Amino acid sequence: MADNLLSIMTFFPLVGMIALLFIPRDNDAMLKSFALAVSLITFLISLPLAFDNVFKTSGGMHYREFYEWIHVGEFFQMNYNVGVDGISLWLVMLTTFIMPIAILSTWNAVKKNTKGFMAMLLLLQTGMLGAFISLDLFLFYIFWELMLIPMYFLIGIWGGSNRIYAAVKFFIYTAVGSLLMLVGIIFVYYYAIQSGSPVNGFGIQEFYQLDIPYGAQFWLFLAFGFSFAIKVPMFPLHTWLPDAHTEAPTAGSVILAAVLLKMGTYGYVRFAMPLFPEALQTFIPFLAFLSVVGIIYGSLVAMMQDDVKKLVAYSSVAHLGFVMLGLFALNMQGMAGGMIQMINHGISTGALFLIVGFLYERRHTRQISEFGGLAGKMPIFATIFLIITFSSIGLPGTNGFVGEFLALMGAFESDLRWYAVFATTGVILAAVYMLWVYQRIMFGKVTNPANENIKDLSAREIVIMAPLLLFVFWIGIYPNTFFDKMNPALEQLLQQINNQQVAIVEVVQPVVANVVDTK
Amino acid sequence: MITVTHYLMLSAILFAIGTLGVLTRKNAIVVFMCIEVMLNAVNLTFIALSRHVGNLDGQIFVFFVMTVAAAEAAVGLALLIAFYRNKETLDVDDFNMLKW
Amino acid sequence: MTPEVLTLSNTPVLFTVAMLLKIAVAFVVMILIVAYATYAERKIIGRMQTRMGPTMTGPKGLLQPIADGLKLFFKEDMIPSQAHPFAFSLAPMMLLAPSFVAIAVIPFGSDLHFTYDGIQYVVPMQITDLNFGVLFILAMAGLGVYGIVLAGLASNSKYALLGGIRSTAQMISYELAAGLSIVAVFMLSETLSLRGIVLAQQGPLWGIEALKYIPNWYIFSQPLAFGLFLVASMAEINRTPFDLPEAETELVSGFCTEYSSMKYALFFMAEYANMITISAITATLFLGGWSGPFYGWMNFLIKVFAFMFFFIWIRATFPRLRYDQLMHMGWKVMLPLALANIVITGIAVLLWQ
Amino acid sequence: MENLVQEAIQNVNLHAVMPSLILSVAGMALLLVAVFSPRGKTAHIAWLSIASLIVAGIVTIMGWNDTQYGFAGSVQLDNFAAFFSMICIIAAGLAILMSDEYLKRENFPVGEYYPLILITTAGAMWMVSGTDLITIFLGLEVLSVSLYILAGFFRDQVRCNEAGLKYFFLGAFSTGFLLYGMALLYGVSGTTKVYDIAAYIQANPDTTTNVMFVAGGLLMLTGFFFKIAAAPFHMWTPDVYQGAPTPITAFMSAGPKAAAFAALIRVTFICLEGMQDHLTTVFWVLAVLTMTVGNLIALNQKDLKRMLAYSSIAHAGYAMVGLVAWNEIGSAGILFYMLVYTFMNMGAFAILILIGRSGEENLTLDGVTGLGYKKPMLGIAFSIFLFALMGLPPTAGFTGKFYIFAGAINSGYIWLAVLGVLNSAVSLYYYLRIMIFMYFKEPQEDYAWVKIYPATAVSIVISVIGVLYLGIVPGSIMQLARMAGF
Amino acid sequence: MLDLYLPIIVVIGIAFAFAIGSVVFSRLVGVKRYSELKMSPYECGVPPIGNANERFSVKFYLVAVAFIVFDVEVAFLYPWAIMFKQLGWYGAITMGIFIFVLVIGFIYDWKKGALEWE
Repeated sequence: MADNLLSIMTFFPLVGMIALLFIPRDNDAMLKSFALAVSLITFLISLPLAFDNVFKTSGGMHYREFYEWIHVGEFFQMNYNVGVDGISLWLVMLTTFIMPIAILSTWNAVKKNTKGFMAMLLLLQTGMLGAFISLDLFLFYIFWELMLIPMYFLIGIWGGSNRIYAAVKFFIYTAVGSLLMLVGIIFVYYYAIQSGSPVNGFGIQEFYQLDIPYGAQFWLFLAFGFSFAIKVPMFPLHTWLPDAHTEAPTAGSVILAAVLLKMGTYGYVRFAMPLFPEALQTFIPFLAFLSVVGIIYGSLVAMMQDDVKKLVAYSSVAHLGFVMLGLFALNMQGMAGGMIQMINHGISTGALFLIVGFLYERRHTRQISEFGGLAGKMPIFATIFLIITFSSIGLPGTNGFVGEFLALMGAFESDLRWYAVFATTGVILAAVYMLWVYQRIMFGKVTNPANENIKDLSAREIVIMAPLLLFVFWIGIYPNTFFDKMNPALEQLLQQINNQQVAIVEVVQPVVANVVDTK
Repeated sequence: MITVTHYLMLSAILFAIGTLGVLTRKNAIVVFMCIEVMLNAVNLTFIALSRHVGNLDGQIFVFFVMTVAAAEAAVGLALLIAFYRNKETLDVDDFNMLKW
Repeated sequence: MTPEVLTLSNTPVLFTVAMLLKIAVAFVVMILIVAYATYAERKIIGRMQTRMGPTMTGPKGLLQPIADGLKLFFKEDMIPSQAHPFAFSLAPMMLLAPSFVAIAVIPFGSDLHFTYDGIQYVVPMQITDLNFGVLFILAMAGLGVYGIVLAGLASNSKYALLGGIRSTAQMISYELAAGLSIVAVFMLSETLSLRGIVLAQQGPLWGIEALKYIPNWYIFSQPLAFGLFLVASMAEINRTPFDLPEAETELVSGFCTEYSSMKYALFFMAEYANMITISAITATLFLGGWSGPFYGWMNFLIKVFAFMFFFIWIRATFPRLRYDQLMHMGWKVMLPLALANIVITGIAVLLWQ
Repeated sequence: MENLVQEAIQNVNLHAVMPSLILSVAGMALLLVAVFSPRGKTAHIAWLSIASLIVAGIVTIMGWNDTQYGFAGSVQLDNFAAFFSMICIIAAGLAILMSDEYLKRENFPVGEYYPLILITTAGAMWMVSGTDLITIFLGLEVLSVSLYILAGFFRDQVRCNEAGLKYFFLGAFSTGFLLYGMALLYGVSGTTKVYDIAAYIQANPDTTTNVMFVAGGLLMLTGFFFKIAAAPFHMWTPDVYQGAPTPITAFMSAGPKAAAFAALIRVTFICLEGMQDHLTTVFWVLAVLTMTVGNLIALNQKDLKRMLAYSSIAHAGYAMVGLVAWNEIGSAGILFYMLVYTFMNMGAFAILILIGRSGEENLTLDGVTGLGYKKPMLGIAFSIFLFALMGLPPTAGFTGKFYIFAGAINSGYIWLAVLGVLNSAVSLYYYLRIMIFMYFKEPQEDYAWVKIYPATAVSIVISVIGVLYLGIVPGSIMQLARMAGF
Repeated sequence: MLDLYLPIIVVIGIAFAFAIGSVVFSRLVGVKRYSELKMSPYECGVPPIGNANERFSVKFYLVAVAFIVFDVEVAFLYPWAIMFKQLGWYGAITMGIFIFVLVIGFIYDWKKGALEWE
């Protein structure tokens, strides 16, 4: 069991999806329960990972599985090469954790073609888990693209009025980036082969050892970084996100915010940064600048929104700016802050989307002006919303504080000091727009008669929110549970980045430069 | 004295005439005949070159080209007839059911 | 001393003179035969139908062809208003000229030997001996089709068009049968030169000494091919009973409906010229050409006249075929027979070896 | 003479042409069966055709790794030829599977259709195994002439007539160029055998600067470019693909195109090896042009068949990237890609057959509105093919493109690969559009006329299996392609 | 070379000269009396109806197409025939296959009714 834990966890949703296809299409209850059961079982399967203390002591890859997959002589080799370390561990957990919640959240929202919806969700889960555990670039790419298809349908079929535009935009943005990354992946592989380095298929651990010349690193980082930046999304490439978020159904938004966006940041951490550390140095100021712009721009635009969901979407842009800034600090605080902030964002923004979903289910509108004075009508909801709002702002005691604080501190201690100064304004702006929206929705008098008979949260909805709240406080109060297992891996990562830097600065390889000087 | 170059020039000119005809003429039959001119220019080239290089491969090739040209002619004419019977025209500009 | 063959390079003057002489003789004889073939036909058919034929012009009507010719010369040469003038005029020439040209490769006598300036020369009695003479003849026969098609199309008249199309279909159908039937001959002769074919027919039948009184003519080895070729040739030149294109009673003369004067005469002449050509070829391919008991050219002329008589005889005897019968016969009887003949000949020859 | 005959007899090696021989004989036999069968009864001919294809396929597979030379080096049945032969056989088999019910629906059940496909396949197989310009030409023509007929098969439909005529005219026109080029190559080297030409160039290196040789090579390639529909020689493709009977369009875009690629690879990689530097530039430009033109024009097509036609132009462009690479990975990549393309494209066309209405074949985007809901299985299958055509994992389209682009990158043509993937990105848009209409819009009709014909469904299932198999576990087939490549 | 072809050229020249000469001569000496009616195409003595370029039966095309194919067969048979004895059984079998293929086409044509008239 333990030997194949990751595979079982990854492919269980896929098997579940195939089984789901045999359930009659009009049996909605059965379909939903089945999907929920599948996602819960997946979560249970993944639980041993979270309780495994091996991550505390060693930063390497665990739960390794390695099978030969495609071997074409000297042409290329792809392996089924998976494993988790402290970095991917929590993202995997987040995925398995969020999925049952997402499914529960759609219990009443999805009316048409439930079967397709559930199948897509389960397929999406396989894609996400696979991407997090892949240690082979080719395998990673497969899972990475696999996520696209279900998300495209989730937005396109079950989305809002402008769903087609949003779906196509989402799809094309992401695919363009990933296709460029594909070129980069192939190039790295052949570079490794031609430079005579030991190669194990497209395994990244072997690629880490490569001495790629700066010229090539530059372009490769651009290719990888572009792809991940779209997914994050970083400032000028973020335009697909508000559309996709707004149009997607609640479950889609939740997963998109909680997990899919992490793909981008995870990609930086796992691939772009350690593979091309020298080029990273060149790009850090630029990327950090974009992150700060993203933070401030996202916050400002969020402030202007009339649509709650759009507001949350833009807040994501801002939050992920913090993540990126923390990561680019290239020190333990920053890295850890960025990583924990990824989880936090998954929890709090996911929760926010759920909250928007609750509102939308009740009123079928997301305009802020339609609401007002709900606090009196739905007290439980008001409480939960408030907690999540605090979490999103980053109030001490909630998870957001830990992440943002560490990320900013890391940045402050590194070369990115001035960026950090500007980024700090983002925290204030976040408080402004989040509290303001909370105030406009919850406080004051009930002006809109439609809100008179609005119902408070049902038991199901409370069940959905409860685990999220739990984690809001857990991370906020005792984040060491998470850091303990993350730190060894982060240390190793930092070492990798810095070692390589030194190595490359010292070794000048004119011969290699010729190889890279492309035709 | 007439050398292989002259034959090649002649066939090149014929080939060019055929090509131009295909590109400029409007009547499908004429276009078709221009294609035949092209093929025959090729045949001439082959025969001249066959004599020039001193083996028979080129002439064998011509045999096949002739056969193929005959087969093509048969099929092409059949297609033309079918088209003419439906559309009552053989003007290339009238091949416009599908965007050209 | 072996006689030297006259060529342009060794004796240009003699060669040219001989060539021109041969051409002149061949042409004059050809035109004469054409002229008098019309007379002969009328006479012979007349006799067969217990009539007299032409009697008035000259003694026994012998000047009749000349009178006919003169009459046609002075007739009005009309080009119908709807016709395409150039093609309309070209058509009869396209029909006549190839049949004249075809005789260029037919050997009409045994070689002539003479001595000049102490050198012995040999002159083949043949205008030119192409080593692919048969192909040349077939090509010329094929060209005739163009004449008829052009006539039909250029006249721009329904009868002419129908006649032309019908005639084309008929000619090409029978050209196939004719072409296929003589393949068996070449399998035996191993040459396409008509002179070579004649030479291959020398000696006793099948090379067996006991049969030396029978010549090795291909009519004996290839009777089926002979029959097929004769019939197919007749059809190819639109002779009765295969004269559907001109079918006076159905198509008002077919492709030559609109023609008059000398152009019409050219069509007329072409038919007889073709008849002569066909007779000559048949004689060459199947009856040993100039070989025989008399002088070479006499043997040859006798054979040709025999065939001409045969053609006229057929005309007097058989009714015209229906068009479907005609095509049926060409495609479904003669073509398979010719193919079968090739296969049988092939097997027989290989077994014989 | 005796010696020559003896030599000729020894050189005959029927093993080298066995697969195509089987198909030719079967084609002729079935032609007679067809003409002796009552009109409208064609099913048995279809099944017999498939049986003969299977036999030919088995013979081809048994000849794997056992190179046969025949007819004095005119024919060479090596792994390369065998692989492409299999592609053609698969394409033909799928085309036949999707044809019978289609012909009945179009009210033109004529038995000659199947023998013609067999003969086309036989021609394609000669072409791929030909190592003599004559053989290649002959195969090409046997293939083309049969396809002219098939493209204009519905003789009472003007659209079909027109497709046949256009294909015929441009095909014959390109044949002229091809032949002229071959003639010049022959003139320079004095031989028509591909390997002998290569040897001649090896012995006389200055040949590659000989104007006649270069002109000959380029003219010949032009002829091939017409056949593979590389821009700017692609003008015929959309019209012909749109007008021809759908199974034939499917077949045309897979089998014959693969065969043309095979001949092109053989000729360029062996014969014109000396011109590599110049030719890669030509291929580079043409590859980029082809995929760009194909993708850009496909963007605003409403007619699905026409859209797929332009998409097939674009795919030819991707495959040409393998030519540019001019290495083992590239040529093996083309092999693999053509196989992949056969499955995905033929599958897509098979779906068009099912959702088309009799007579009115012009399937537009609007015609598939909401299809995914009314006919879910068709919708899923179509989506799989579309994703494959886009080149998304885990479908075969991705692995195919990966193979091709890997070749280019391995040779250092990184910018070409970048342009290639950017083109794929453009192509996403129009493929996605089909899916938008299929899934994101409410169905306007009930699609009652869509009947799932069993045989066509079988071809779709085979294609789906092929696409997924080659997408998820392509290792063994990729390995075969590698063994077959140059 | 010229030995063989010069006579042919001369013969062709003479043949055409004869044909053209007689036509031209008759045109010169013949009477010329034009009239509208005389110049109209013949149609059994009634005024001509419609255009002459009508469609005719597709059978004619079929014959033409069949002819093209078989004519090429003949073209292949001739060279083979003169080499027949030297090629022996090898050549015979090869050509037998060739003829066999054509016979199949022929049977097809036949059964398809391309050779039927009415």
